[in-house]
Amino acid sequence: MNELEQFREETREWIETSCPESLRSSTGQRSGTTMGGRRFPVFAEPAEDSHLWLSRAVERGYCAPTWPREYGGAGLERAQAAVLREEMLRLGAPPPVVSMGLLMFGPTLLEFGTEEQKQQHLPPIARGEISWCQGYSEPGAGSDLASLQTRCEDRGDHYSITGQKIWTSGADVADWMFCLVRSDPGAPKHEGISLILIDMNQPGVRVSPIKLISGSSPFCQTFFEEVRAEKNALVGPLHGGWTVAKRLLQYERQGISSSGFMGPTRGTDAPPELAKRYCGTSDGKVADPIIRDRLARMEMDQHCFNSTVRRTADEARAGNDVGTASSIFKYKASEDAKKRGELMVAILGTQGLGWEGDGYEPFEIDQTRTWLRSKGNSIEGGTSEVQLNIIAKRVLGLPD
Amino acid sequence: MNELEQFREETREWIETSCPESLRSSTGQRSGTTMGGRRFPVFAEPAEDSHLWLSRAVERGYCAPTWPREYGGAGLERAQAAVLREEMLRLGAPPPVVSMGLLMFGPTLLEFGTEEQKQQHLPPIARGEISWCQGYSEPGAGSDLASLQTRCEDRGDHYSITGQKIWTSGADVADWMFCLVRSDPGAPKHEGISLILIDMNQPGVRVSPIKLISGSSPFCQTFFEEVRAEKNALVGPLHGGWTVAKRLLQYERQGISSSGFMGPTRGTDAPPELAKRYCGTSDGKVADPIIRDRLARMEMDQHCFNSTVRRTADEARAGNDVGTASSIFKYKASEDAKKRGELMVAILGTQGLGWEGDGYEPFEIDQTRTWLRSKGNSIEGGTSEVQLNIIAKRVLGLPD
Amino acid sequence: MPLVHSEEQTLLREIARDFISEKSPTGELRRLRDEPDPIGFSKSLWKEMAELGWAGIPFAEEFGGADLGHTELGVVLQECGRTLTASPLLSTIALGGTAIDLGASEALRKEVLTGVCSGQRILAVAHQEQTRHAPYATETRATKTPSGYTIAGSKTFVLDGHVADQLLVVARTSGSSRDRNGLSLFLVDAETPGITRTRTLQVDGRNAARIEFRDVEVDGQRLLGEIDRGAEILDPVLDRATAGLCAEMLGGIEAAFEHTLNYLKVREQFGTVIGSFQALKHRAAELHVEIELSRSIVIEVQQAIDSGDEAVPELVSTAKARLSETAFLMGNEGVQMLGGIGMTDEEDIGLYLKRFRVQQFTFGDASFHRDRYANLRGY
Amino acid sequence: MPLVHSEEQTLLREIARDFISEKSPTGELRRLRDEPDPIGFSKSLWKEMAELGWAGIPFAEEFGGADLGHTELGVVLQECGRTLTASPLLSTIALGGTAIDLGASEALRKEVLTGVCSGQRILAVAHQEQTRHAPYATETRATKTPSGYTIAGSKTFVLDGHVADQLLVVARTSGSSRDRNGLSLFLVDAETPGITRTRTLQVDGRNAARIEFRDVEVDGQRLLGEIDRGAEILDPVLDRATAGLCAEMLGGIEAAFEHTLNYLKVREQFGTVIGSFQALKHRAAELHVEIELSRSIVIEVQQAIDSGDEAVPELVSTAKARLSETAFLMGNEGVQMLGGIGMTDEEDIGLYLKRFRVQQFTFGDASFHRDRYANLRGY
Repeated sequence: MNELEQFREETREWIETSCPESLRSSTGQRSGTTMGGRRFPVFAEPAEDSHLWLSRAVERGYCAPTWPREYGGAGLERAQAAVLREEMLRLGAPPPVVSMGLLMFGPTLLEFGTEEQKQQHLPPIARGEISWCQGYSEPGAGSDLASLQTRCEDRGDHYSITGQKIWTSGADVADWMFCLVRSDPGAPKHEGISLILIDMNQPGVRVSPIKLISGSSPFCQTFFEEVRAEKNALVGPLHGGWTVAKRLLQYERQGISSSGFMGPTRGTDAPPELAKRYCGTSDGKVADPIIRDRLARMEMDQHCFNSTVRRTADEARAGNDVGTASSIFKYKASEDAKKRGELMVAILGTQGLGWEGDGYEPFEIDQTRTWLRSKGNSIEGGTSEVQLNIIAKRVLGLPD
Repeated sequence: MNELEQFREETREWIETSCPESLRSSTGQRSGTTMGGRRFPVFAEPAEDSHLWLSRAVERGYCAPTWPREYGGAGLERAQAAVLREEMLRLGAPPPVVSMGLLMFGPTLLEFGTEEQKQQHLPPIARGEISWCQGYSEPGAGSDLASLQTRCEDRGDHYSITGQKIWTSGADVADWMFCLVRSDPGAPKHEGISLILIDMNQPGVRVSPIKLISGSSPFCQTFFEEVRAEKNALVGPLHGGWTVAKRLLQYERQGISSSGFMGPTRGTDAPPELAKRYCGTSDGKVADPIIRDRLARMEMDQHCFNSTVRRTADEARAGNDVGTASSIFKYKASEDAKKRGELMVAILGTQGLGWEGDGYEPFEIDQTRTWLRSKGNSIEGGTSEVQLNIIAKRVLGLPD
Repeated sequence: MPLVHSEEQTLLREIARDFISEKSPTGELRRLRDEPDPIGFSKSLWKEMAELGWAGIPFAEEFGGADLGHTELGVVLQECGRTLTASPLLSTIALGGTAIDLGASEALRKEVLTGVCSGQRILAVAHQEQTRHAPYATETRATKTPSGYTIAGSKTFVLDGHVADQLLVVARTSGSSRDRNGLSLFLVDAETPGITRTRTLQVDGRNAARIEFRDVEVDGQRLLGEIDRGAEILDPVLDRATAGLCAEMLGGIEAAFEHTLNYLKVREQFGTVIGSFQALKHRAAELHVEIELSRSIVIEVQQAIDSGDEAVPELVSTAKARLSETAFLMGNEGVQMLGGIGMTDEEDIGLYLKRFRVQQFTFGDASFHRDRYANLRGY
Repeated sequence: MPLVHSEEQTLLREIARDFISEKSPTGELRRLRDEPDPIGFSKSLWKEMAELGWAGIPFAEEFGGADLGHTELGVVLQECGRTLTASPLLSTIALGGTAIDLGASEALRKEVLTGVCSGQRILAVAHQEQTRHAPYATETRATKTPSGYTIAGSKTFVLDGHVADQLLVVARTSGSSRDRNGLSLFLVDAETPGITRTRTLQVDGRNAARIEFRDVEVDGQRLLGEIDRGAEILDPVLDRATAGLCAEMLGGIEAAFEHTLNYLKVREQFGTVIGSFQALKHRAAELHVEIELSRSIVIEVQQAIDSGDEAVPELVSTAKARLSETAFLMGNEGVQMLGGIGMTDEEDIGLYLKRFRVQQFTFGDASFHRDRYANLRGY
């Protein structure tokens, strides 16, 4: 047995003994996961088991498997981290914590942060103690992110931030924000931007959730009035935040596409089973041949997408350039998720038209809301149009 | 009975007695039509009947029903012309002559030409004696038509033209060309263009057919070297040809979309019958449910398209603005034709893969070639992209 | 007949647009949804609409109707569609009233339609039983009794069924599920013992009911048309209602498109309005083309109904398939083009997206109608 | 296994690309098409390919093969696909040779595969009988005789059937048309009395044959595998050949895309290269995404075959459906983006469009494979 296989065995055993049965699910659906942070929102019950699982994972640094041990990680090789992911998936163990700190901010800080910043911020992320939100978009600066207007003024011993952010996911429960600000209003638009870290628990910060068409409010609008940040709260150089910001966006796209927008693919709530239940069967086949064709198309597309994520990782490991793969994933994952959402409600027929109350199963309501929520997938984290622009420019070399 | 109904009766009777049986076809497929002109190519046999039908139509001015009588037309009202068209369609009578002179050049000359030009050119068109071709595109000027480079120099008593044109449909059999030339190389690109009429039967004109992917050569490349045109051969003002040219393009798009790209919709070669023949049936339905779904979609789309052509004509008659309808028709007709072509060969299966020779029915070969030819529909006469640009700008008012 | 509205129809459209935009802008739907209104539409608005004569558009003057056609009904529905106005026009006029008009005895017509035209009486047609539109898939049974029939079974997706005064129930009197023959239509008072109605709250803020019939007794006089031959009424009723729905969809599509187009012209990104980006321009132009085709088939199908054209079933399926596809495209492109703001509840485009989905699945989606069209055309 | 080519496979690709681009650019296909070549591919090129060891890639060394896998065969086919190289790789190696390798006795394998590996022997598999791919829809019958079988029936779309030295014939020995059971595979010399072959000329310049079998006698030793259980060989053979075809398609798609992209970068209109127009950029980017997905599934399916993965049938259908859709998109977008020039015979894009269509319909189109996939997945 080679080292990796041995690692796999150990990991499997550890998961078996560490992840409470109650959290495990064969459908691949996340449950029991927490976002971490002081306000510690837990997505699903039982909360105690979720915290238990988290604490056991923290012990081993398995929330941030590839981060160095000194920052709370496990210092795993990429190949080992992949094994850990695979085994957790196989055993139906949810990620102990899912957070922007882990997916986006941490990797960026590892690359661009000072030693002091890493020491201060990474371990609490890896322990799920502090949660982060992303202060990028503004009402007037959506796809054209660099046109942001939130001001950052140097007040000698600190910075003062005034302005507003929108689409800040989890701002209502986050402890800190990594925030793009305009530090030099006179400079060309890409050259006057800084990335600054803001403690959300201070006067002058106001957060207001935004209600979406799906009825949920995963995003907020955030208002800053003379909000304070220390001088050591800049990541990367002053006015040089755009480079850091772009790197962070890459991690975001990767995070979005690797977590994906997909629901269960096996089990009784898998689309083929639903189609049989809601459309009926004929000779054991889904009775509606058009729905059946769309189903097969969706399953195949999903398979090819997953294979491409795998292949890209393998190519990267083999040293090949996979530069803008994240744009490809972000684009395709969100477009596929929208198609999937459409197909699911189409399968449900008029049972897929419910909003709440009598007459619909909770599962049916959930599908309808998931369908609505999926429409945002191709907007948040960089619209599909922006991804296509990036691919055309960076991969295909087409001129502006 | 009102006047129009009486006209319908008379017209029907005239068609019955005038159009030879041999030319009539219930499938709606054109046969026996001629392009007209000195070289008089006849599309189908028997040629004598085709000429007979032409001469009878000419007698009444029915090749150009709405043109004034003094120019060889019949002076019909629009409503009467519509009745004539409907009755010919109903009785399966082909148009006696189909030519660019009738569809595009004539209407433009009626609008922009001098009395002398109309007298000279319109009657021979209406009699099918002289055929015209269109000298617009150049190798470097496709969608960007106005970047054309063919030079036109004033030599005192005449103009001299040097340059090359491409995609000149029927240039190898045409008697005359209406041609866009650059008369003022120093002016801004839209302001140095003239529309000039060129006799194709003179030294310095060389025509070379272009072989298409479908194997046919409906277009030519045309070379001019010091070719002569009289001073009275300009349509519209010198250097003011762009306005005339755009109007002509509208007639072209109308002609393309009203003639359509469609094949038979009824009879044994209608797509549903073919699908039954090539895919088999089950309970009387086309056995392949996906093909059947595509078929219904295509038939419905075609119906909606035809209704829109009708509605637009009705709106125009009612005095409503239908400005850029021709771009809508051109775009949709060509996109639909491509889909139709794809569906037809899909129905034929591996019998739709033949090029020539043994193993395929002539009808099958014909479908394959029609499929290939249809790919050009969204390129010729203004690409689909150009039509969408026009719609976005002129109809929707979206800025450049 | 020319495919344009007559002067009278154009006038009706103008009146309707003025009235609807004043009395029932999209905010009215939000109010009904958010309060939430117990009924789901405004009875006072419906009263005003009836006073304008809209409740009686296709019915005879002797019942208080305007003796106009489905083209006129379509004109009004299209305007209602623009602002997503909730009203019983579909349930009570296009469906229920039309069923009475086509199938009921003279006495019954007088009794019911008079109340309908005055806006006093709400009707609902209870036909669907499964998760999708399938007009003949009926297992609700009506069993003969000495004085009439006993109805037992359950219905779903009964538009306005929760507030209807009377229900038109499609029940099986012979044959087996999915047979076209053996269906019968009954007019049943909604308060008859044995009927249980559950209002559902839909994604579009509208509502449809689930209705249980537990041995519900109905008088033999309340049979519409002939026994076992209810499909002969149901088919044309569904065709007319579907055509009406298509007009409503067209109104919504037009309004959503105008709204989106306007956003493209004012929203700036990268130093210019986003409507100047060619990729968005082309997509907007494609939408425009699809909408133009939708306009044609909507007016064509309404005129065909009014002139008694035998091609009505084919035309209805053509219209519903096209409008469903166009609404789908419009809803999705609308949200995407509006970007983040399009995802918020406060933006109207989401209301259109939701209403479009319900419309797509009402009376059969595009796929259903392509199948039906192919059947009608003999393949 | 990582979804990347090994160093050896990458080396093979480089060798193949150099060889193919020198010996068989697209002009070679034009030459074969326009002369026209009586066979449709170059025998001398095939000889050279065999000398490079390509004819024996997946076969054992004892027969002169390279004992490599379908991944390596895919690498070579992909390179051939780039320039639309016509060769018997599909007919003789992926189909015929594989059938012999999987189904024949040791003696027969030796006899046939030795000739195959040396490039001397051309094989063809005669399975299709109708207008579309339907592996079990077989009405050609093989009837038992004292010494063997008599085959009667007709086949169509037999790739390279007109020049094959030996034919692998799928015939029914029991059961009725469309039954998977009851098929048997026979190896028949092409010159056997009773066989009539008609070469067809396809739109892609390639050729397939129609073959009539009029009481063709075949020795009992020439049965592959067990009687009535031919599908057990036919299925994996078709899977392998389909996977190989997908690799060839990928090569063509890649080449057509590069060609189109290059045109977008040089063709000027309205004072700028057309590749700067956003609508075209987005369409090109979408194509790129589809091609990336195609790349993944092609290497995955080849590796799955070589590692004996039980998911091969599902993966093959996934690959063929995807590659068919991507090829369709690429062919159409390629012609449209090249505009007028793309419609001319002298431009290569038309050759790709034509080859793509044949490839789409070979071994089942996307619709066929979605149906098959759903069957395999139990819905």
